[in-house]
Amino acid sequence: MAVEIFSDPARAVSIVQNDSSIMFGGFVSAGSPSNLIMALHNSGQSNLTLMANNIGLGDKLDLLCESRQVSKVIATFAIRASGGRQSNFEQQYHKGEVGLELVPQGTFAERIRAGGAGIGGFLTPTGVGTMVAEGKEIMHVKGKEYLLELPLRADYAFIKAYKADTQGNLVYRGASKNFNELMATAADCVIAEVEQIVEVGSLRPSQIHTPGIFVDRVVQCDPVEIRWE
Amino acid sequence: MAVEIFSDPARAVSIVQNDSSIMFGGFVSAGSPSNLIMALHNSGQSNLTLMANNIGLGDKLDLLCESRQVSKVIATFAIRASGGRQSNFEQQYHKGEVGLELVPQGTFAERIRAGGAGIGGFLTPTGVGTMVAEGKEIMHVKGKEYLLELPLRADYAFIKAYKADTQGNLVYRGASKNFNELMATAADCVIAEVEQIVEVGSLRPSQIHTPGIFVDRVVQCDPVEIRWE
Amino acid sequence: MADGLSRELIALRASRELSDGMIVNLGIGLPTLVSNFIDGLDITLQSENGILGYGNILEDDFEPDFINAGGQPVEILPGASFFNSAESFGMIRGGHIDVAILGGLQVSSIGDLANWYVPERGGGSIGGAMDLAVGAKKLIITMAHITKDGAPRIMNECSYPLTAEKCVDLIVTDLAVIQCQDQQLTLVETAPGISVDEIINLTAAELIIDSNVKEMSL
Amino acid sequence: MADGLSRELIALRASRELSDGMIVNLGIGLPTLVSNFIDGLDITLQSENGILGYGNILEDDFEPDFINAGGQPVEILPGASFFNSAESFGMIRGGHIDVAILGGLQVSSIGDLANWYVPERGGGSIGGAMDLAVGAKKLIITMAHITKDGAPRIMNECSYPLTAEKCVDLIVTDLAVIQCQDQQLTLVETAPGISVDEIINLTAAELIIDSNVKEMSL
Repeated sequence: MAVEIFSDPARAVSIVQNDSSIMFGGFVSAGSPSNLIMALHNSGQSNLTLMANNIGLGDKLDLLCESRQVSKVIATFAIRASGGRQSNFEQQYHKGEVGLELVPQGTFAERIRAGGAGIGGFLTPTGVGTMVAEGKEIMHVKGKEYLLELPLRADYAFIKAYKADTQGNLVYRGASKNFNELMATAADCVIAEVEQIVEVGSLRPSQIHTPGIFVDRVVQCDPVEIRWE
Repeated sequence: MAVEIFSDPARAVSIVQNDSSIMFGGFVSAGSPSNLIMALHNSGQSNLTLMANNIGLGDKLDLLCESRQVSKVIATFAIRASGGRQSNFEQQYHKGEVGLELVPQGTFAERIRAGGAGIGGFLTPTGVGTMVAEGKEIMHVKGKEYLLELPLRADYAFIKAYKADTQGNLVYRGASKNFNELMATAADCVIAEVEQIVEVGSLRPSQIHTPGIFVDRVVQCDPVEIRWE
Repeated sequence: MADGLSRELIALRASRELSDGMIVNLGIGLPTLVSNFIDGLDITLQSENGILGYGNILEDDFEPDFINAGGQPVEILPGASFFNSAESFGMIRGGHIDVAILGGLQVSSIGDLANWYVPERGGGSIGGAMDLAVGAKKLIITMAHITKDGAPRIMNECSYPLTAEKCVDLIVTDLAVIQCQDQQLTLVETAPGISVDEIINLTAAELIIDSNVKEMSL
Repeated sequence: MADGLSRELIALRASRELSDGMIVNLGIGLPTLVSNFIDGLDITLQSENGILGYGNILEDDFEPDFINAGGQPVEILPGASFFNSAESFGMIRGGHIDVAILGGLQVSSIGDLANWYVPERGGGSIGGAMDLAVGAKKLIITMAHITKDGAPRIMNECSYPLTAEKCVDLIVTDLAVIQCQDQQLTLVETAPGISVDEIINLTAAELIIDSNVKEMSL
């Protein structure tokens, strides 16, 4: 299961089929795999289920909605309560053209971690007594009420790291670990966009954030300028 | 909640009372807070509940049993199936003088993590159909059988790191993260033994393993030579 | 009736709840302004996207990987650390955050919070709000006391979908500071020029008037 | 009857199940010896105490923080990484380990494993065995075919407390290699000088004899 190194994001994402579920790392601008998203946009694959922290105006992921590649989104931020110009996703959502599962951010992170760690479910106090509890099992432990939340996995994870070595070991910069580090464990095929690829041994073992065994494909790309609107 | 820096392990552990529950990081020789254990041994506090990966012949923790300070142990390794000389813990256990809760290692790690992360319980396939399942709730999710395991917390955590800065940020070396990094989140009072204390700012933010907000007391000690028998 | 506090003054009043050694999470919007008023305090700011120990919002330089949960570039202070979202919410849900200051849409008489969904607009997102409301040791809500249409936001029961039940400890509005303890609301401070009766009239929940109720000192 | 395989030869035979690219966890005791036979293979060794990518056991230097789960000091190879025990068992339970090789006390006809507790001695510890048995994609058990008293260790039902149910994929003993698939045991290889009948006699479970059963090539 050696990692495959690519120089072209289009080649790296060419295995993605229609009807796939895909996790996207990143939190707004931090650690967003923008080159991979653009390559998927160009590939034209459709009926995709996206899992990402945020999809909004200015997010590259919204381009996938513009081109009608998306059937469902699982996210923590997707619809704004404030007015103003709507994202493509929002427009399609309000017309009932795409599905949405809105998840509290901590629960989203924990579900992905559970999916990667063989945990069959977990109890969280988050969401008790809210719309998020609908349809979920409520459990009482030591007098406290919890929701049973289930793991999340996907066919693919698109993630962004700062550096990779040639065995696929990854190091993140700043606040870009966010969902990238978790999603790397929770998909059947993990594709990482990185700014630099270095020789094995040049990353210190105690510095490695994602061990290479989790990563299937690595592609070196110059970062895309991104700002949130 | 600024961290307190001590130069003497005896002072650092002097807050521990009789009847306390204490987590001890370390896996055999790696990351064992030996100076803190010796200080606790000398303190004479008793009726303690210990939570640690291993307690066996040659482990410093076994000294706490020798001096009859221990009423219960929660561990993954405590009783050897092979013959030979017995630890103090084993002798007392076989006579019914100390209690033991034996936990699968992955479940032990996950229970401590849950205790620190506000997770009320989790479902694991580990232990299904074994003695470990006795008295536990069995849950079925998507046709698979799981045990509901509950979080672990303690009054104190004794941990060992390589370096601390003066804000209590910790860095571990090699395979010494093991339970140290988890226990740092799961006790009311966390006492860290470290080999070096450095100025704030000299540890890179992306290198820090345990943020200082988890740590209450830091003491610099020369490491104790330890080998497993 | 006099004007209520500006957003800045609401943030200033909220900042008075903070003290040395606290670990604090500031929500998006008004709560972010609180960071303008904590100079000189030894406070560690946590941002749920995975930073502990950030400082000022940076206006000029934009480094995409060094942002807070609102997407704003922030200064990284000595002693800061970075972590993933599961670790970040482990901190939050696990009770390691002393104070969270969030914006609010409605607060009920027993401290229920609604702050994520506006039914009239059919929109809203959860983000980290539900976890922060449940996990922070103390939850302070900053908001306008009434809606633009003049309807009270503090009411017997929230009409908007909840963020969390019985989670609010303190409400700081443009008109008042209201404590929420033991599922009761107590008016403890009034904004300059605002009377107790005005506040009672603009609040749709029973309000105990603290015997020491006083005007805010700003 | 001829002598069965030595511990080293059991380890050698088990090593033949490994191939390039695999991520492998070797249990304490006999399985550790497997690492002597993987030179030239591109295999990544995981140790549940938090190392991925270790190499030889080091006889001389003892660095307390650089040990495997058996407490032995190990060489750290280029590309190695370290992680905590929750992450390590996330890897294991999450299906990221291709092969685990563990010692065994008993294996049942449907692949149940008992390897942690010896009732006669009133002792045993679980360690990582239960998680590895449940989590590894393929589980290979190495053990003596019979006890010192001559009793079979492969039997219809384990008499010792279980480590995990229906988890074993392959058993390598001093006498035989037995596949465990679809809750059936199939004898696929015999040790040099050991007959199929001898193995049947020393096995207390129904054994299908593979049509291609052959002597191990060591």
